[in-house]
Amino acid sequence: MDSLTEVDDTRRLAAFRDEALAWIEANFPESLKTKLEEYFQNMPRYPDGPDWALWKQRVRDKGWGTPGWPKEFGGGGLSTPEARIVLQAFTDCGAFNPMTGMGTSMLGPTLLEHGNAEQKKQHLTRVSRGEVRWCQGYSEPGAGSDLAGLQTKAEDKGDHYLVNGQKIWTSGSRFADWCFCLVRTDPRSKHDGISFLLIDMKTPGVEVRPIRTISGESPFSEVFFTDVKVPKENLVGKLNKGWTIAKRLLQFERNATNTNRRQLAGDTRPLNEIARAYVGVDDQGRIADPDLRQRIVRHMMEFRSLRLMQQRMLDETKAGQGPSEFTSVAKNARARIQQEREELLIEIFGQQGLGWGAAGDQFKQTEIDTTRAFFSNKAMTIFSGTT
Amino acid sequence: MDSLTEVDDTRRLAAFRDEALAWIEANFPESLKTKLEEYFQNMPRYPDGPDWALWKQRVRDKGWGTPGWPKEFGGGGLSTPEARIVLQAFTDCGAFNPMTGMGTSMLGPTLLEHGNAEQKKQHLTRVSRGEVRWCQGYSEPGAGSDLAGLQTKAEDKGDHYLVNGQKIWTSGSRFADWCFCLVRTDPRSKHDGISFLLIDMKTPGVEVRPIRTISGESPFSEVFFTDVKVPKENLVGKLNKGWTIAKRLLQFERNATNTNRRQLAGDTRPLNEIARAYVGVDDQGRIADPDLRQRIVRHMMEFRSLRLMQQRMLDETKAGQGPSEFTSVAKNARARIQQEREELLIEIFGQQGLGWGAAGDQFKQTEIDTTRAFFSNKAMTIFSGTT
Amino acid sequence: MSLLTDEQVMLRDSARGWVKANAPVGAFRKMRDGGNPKGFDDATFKAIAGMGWTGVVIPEAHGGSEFGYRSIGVVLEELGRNVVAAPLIGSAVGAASALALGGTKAQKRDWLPKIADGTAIGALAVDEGPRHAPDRIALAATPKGGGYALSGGKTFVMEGMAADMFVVAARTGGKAGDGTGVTLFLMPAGARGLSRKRRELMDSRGYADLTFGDVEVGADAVIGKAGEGKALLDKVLDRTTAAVAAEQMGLAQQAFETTIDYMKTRVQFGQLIGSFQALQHRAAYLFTALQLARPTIDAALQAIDEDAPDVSELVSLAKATANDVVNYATREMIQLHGGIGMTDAHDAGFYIKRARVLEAAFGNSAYHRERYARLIGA
Amino acid sequence: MSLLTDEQVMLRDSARGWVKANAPVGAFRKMRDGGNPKGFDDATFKAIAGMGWTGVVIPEAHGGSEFGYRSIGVVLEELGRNVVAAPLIGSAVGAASALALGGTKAQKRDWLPKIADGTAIGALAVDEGPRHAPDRIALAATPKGGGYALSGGKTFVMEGMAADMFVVAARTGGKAGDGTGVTLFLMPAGARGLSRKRRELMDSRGYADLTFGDVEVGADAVIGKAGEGKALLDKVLDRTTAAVAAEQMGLAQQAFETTIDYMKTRVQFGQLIGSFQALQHRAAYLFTALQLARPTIDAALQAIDEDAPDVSELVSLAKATANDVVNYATREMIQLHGGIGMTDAHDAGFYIKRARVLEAAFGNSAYHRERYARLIGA
Repeated sequence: MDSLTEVDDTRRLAAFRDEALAWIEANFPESLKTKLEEYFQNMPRYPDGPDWALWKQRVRDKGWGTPGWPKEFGGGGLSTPEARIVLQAFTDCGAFNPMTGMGTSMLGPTLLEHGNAEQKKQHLTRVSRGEVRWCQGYSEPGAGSDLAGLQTKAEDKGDHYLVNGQKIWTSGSRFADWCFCLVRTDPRSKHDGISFLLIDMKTPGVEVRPIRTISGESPFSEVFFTDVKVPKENLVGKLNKGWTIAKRLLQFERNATNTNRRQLAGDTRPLNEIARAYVGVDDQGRIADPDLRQRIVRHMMEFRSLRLMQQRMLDETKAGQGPSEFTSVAKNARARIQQEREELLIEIFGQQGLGWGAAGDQFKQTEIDTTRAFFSNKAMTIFSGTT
Repeated sequence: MDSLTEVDDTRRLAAFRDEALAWIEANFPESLKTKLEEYFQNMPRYPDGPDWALWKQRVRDKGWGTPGWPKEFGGGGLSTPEARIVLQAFTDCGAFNPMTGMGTSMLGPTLLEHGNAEQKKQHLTRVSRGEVRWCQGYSEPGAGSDLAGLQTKAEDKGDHYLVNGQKIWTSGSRFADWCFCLVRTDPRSKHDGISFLLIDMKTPGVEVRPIRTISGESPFSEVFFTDVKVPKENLVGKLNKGWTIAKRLLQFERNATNTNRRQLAGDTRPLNEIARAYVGVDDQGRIADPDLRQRIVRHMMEFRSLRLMQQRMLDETKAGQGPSEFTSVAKNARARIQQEREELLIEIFGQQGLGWGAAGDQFKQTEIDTTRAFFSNKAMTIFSGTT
Repeated sequence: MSLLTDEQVMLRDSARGWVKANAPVGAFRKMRDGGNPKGFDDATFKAIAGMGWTGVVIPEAHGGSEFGYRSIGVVLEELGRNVVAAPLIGSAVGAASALALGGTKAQKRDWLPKIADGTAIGALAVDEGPRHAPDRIALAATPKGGGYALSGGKTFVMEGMAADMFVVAARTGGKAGDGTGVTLFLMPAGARGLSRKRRELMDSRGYADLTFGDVEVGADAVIGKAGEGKALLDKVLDRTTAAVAAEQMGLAQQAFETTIDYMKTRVQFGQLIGSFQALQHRAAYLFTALQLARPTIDAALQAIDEDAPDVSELVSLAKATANDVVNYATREMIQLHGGIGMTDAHDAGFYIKRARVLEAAFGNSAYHRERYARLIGA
Repeated sequence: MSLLTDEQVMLRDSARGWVKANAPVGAFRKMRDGGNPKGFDDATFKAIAGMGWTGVVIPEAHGGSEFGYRSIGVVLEELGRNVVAAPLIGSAVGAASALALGGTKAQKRDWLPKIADGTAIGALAVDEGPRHAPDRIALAATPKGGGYALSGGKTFVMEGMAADMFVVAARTGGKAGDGTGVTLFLMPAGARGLSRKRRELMDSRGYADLTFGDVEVGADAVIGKAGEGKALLDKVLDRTTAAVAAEQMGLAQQAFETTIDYMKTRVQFGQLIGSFQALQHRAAYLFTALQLARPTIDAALQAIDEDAPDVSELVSLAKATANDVVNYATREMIQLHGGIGMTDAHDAGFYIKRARVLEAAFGNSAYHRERYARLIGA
């Protein structure tokens, strides 16, 4: 690309960004601006109410829930840089994309690459319109992140596959309509005997049992398949070649985790501000607990480094430079720094950070939320495979 | 052992300890009490002067430089617990054992176990009397702590071995009279082809080249052997079975490093005291630099934990309990905590801790000593094999 | 001497045996699922009292065994290993120490034998906010009719829901922050004007906030001397804090051992996960931290028994170290167990939750590092 | 924008190429072994000046290229990678910034072109003790005959042995600790009554202690306004500190790369040591630290060029981060090289020694963390 074209492109994208921001500003209902918490807390369900529905419908009509998908499947038909601008613009405006979930972030991109015409037609539009919720059936008990040991089997019964087995850590499966699943179709080989199957959760023989975690919530479930009949047309890609699709999908997942996951829950103010409120200040105006203060400052400095690093990654992407060395470390660093924030927050709260049960006159909502987030985010480094 | 015998033993050892302390108090020259630094700085050489000589002679006559060795070889003929009491008593009285070095800590115990009568007679007494200095020829360039790759070879020439090769990291070899060496006597096998050989450093063909380290000092040398003729009677143990002896000797070395090595050099006062002097205090009497203060406190607390752990190990030994789980972690923990102390000390000194060259009106002796010790102790974790 | 006496070794072994047979972690789970607001099971506590563990620091003259603090530490560590819920720290150490160290003859006679045999439960009411701050006591005790009337509140009182009596730190003079003017009171839980409300914390034990609405007590309710209670309070807190550290050590040790056992049996990518070098290193770091922590806790308890001059330093060292190691060990327990450790069905959650509560109780690490710093002059 | 401009990329590539060809670490070793008290080699510096790197932050009107601070950072990082010794930080950044930001027309005219073409060397004389403490300036400048007379001392002045002129922070009013009363002076090294003595530091560069014995200067020696020099000084120090951070980043990056290269070729126990999982993890941690550090340094330099409101925060962030990462990287360099890294014959010693000196220069991490804390209100 010569430099003139580049300048042109940059100008065009900048103009598009202004356009996107303006559209969101104009269409995001005023009443939702203070209710983002409700949205993120409810995910993958969507809150009820006229303004909630209005926002979803406007985004649906614009195709901006899946801005990079072709228009024929309800997408926005935008280029990759444009689509990224739209998604970022939601955040920049203090709004959100109402069409999130594994359908848009993972299944969609996978079907666009590997699905046949019929599958695309059947599933993509419903996803882009936010009409169907998907979950992922990868992990199994005892296999952890090691997919080669996959045991859920799908036997060829002529017109259908007969699926038997168990999945675990499927998030959102309690509310999911469909599940994309890895199943073993050839027990003789390891990676080559795996296929990628779409399963309707309402099929007889599918049972979902929520897993309660140490945070007291149940974001995950176990899913049991007992003699579940799955039509053969629900196989995506070639038989026994599901591993390739799975690997590709894991890439989408990584991207999705980077952009969609909401990691700040509970008290989201800067730590120094919270500490000044909870711990008080000394006669020089410093956070009164000198030991805690030093650790807060260190954390805040590292957090700022992280933000600068993320800005760098964004600038590189905008400049059309491939993913740099930063990408490989960003995710782990972020998970660690985020966990440090939560540890500090709990410490700043003192015993107010140890409450259980419902908020009330003893514990504020932000305190209880922080404590729960503290425990549920302990899972972050586990499920992103950092052991 | 029944409990009465145990009580008896404990009483007897307590009495012996009093006796040892009394003897040292009575015999350690007054003038040396403030000169320990000189002794430790000069090691493996021994300082000159009448009181220095007197102390060495008294300990020699008592046999307490090697208190656990048989009297026939100039030792004290004491039991293992008694010998340990004597060595501890030197420290407790603010004195030192003038007969330190690899001869007493490593070669002696090895010869007592594996040497023949002639070798014991020839070498042990001279070591126990402090008349000869030994060095160790184990490491070779490129082999690191991996002895299987040993290349220095000793060829059987009938009445002697012909030694050719190179050793590295031999400490004290510049001043050593003799070297105990691992040499390859069978190139076909790895561990089985190694023998344990005693080499007179004055033999033609032995060349010592000091290695200058980043501290500016030369505590180690390279030793080159070029057609060095070593009498066959200098082989310790069986031919090609030197590996067994080497392993045993490494155990002695570990014990020796635990008890003999002097790790505090430079400013040895408690860190809080030094920091109050260098950094000043705030209006509440706290070390003025709050960030540094927190780290000093953390370090001092961990240092105290370490001391308590070491006390526990000692109590276990006294109680006749075998080496506990503590032993395995004590050495690494100590090396780490010691290095942290030095890091903090350098920081407390500020730019006064960065001086090079000789002490004078710009840099105090304790500052320069601290800086040098800082660099030379960086080697501790390396040479104790922690990578 | 840093080693256990024969008597203490026997005590440890019998505690270990009893817990294994009668109070494994499953017993705690059952109690929690039952939602008992007291936070412990009466039968379990009765059995514990029956073995005399409630009387370990109480003088023989008052029905205890007078074995001392190192000994109660041995018991608490074993209970901590299995997250056994019982009001030992608040009652058999906290309240018992206050009375044994500063109580009048009548106070001792009335309460110590009952605490020793478990028929009464005592609790310490010190803090008035979400952080341990014994220097900031404000609860007002004003003279009234030859005695005092107390007005104000106390928060997060450990075993506060089950307590039959409280040792209450109040202010008979001066203001929050002053060294003098603190007085300790012995107050029956049923005193008129005293109310309590449960504070539900993550460890499912029994904590209470107390409200004092002009609660009247006689002069004979004073423990020690009126207005000079700070030194006594410090001694009581040192003893209680060291006891907490002992339980923490048990939690940490078991968190480590459970994790190691798991690593030895769990297979991933065709290998035992314990065979991954990086995980071995993580285990080794934790092991080192545990080995460095244990002697600090033992030394603090031993120093209390020997009435050594550096008790306070050693207690702050022990608590800060125990806080950090149990925090570390329970986080590693969760992490190294992978997904299973995140489920409520696994025990790891009990360990990390109890660890977090004890970490804040009687001073977090920042508090004790600062206290240590001031004690040594840093 | 966090990325380099095309111009800066070219500057980086040319600096990298020149250093590789003309000033590898061996050149520094030779200079050190020669014992040059100035701490750099004249020919090397002449070549550097010839490439215009001495004029990067100096306005075009005064003989510089005015490329800015991000650009000088690019150069300093490349020089740092090979421990190239040249008086750029003290002269081409420190003194040059002071004059460019606050100098009179005459001061600029007299000195900036010479600093830009390397025919003169300037230095900042700020600290008076072993710690960076610009708030504690005490050196007295008392009015005398229409000008001032300076009496007192300055310590550890970077490039102080080679300097032809000093930018001296002195006190024309108030006392150490006061915000007002600080004045910056331009003082030729040959001024009567000014003497210097070498401070030999571990990095073998040229530092000096200065003694002012009633040194007289005219009113025209004042840089900026008399008594109001603190704000100017802070700006000058921010710029100089950010430049130090850039050199530190180069040291750290090269320490890492050299170590990785070594691990890839070194065999122990029959395996490449780089294949040990635990060592891979150590390398990965260091890599992460480097990736987190780099953007802070770039952001600080960029903020200076853009005159952003948060320059001081970003500079303190950058320096604290650079201090920590270069400390970490050079310690790992020594450790992971095993014995060879401990020898003077290996380059690792040069990296750790330069790192330690720069760590203390213009504020160690404790200083900058405290400064950051106060700036954000913590």
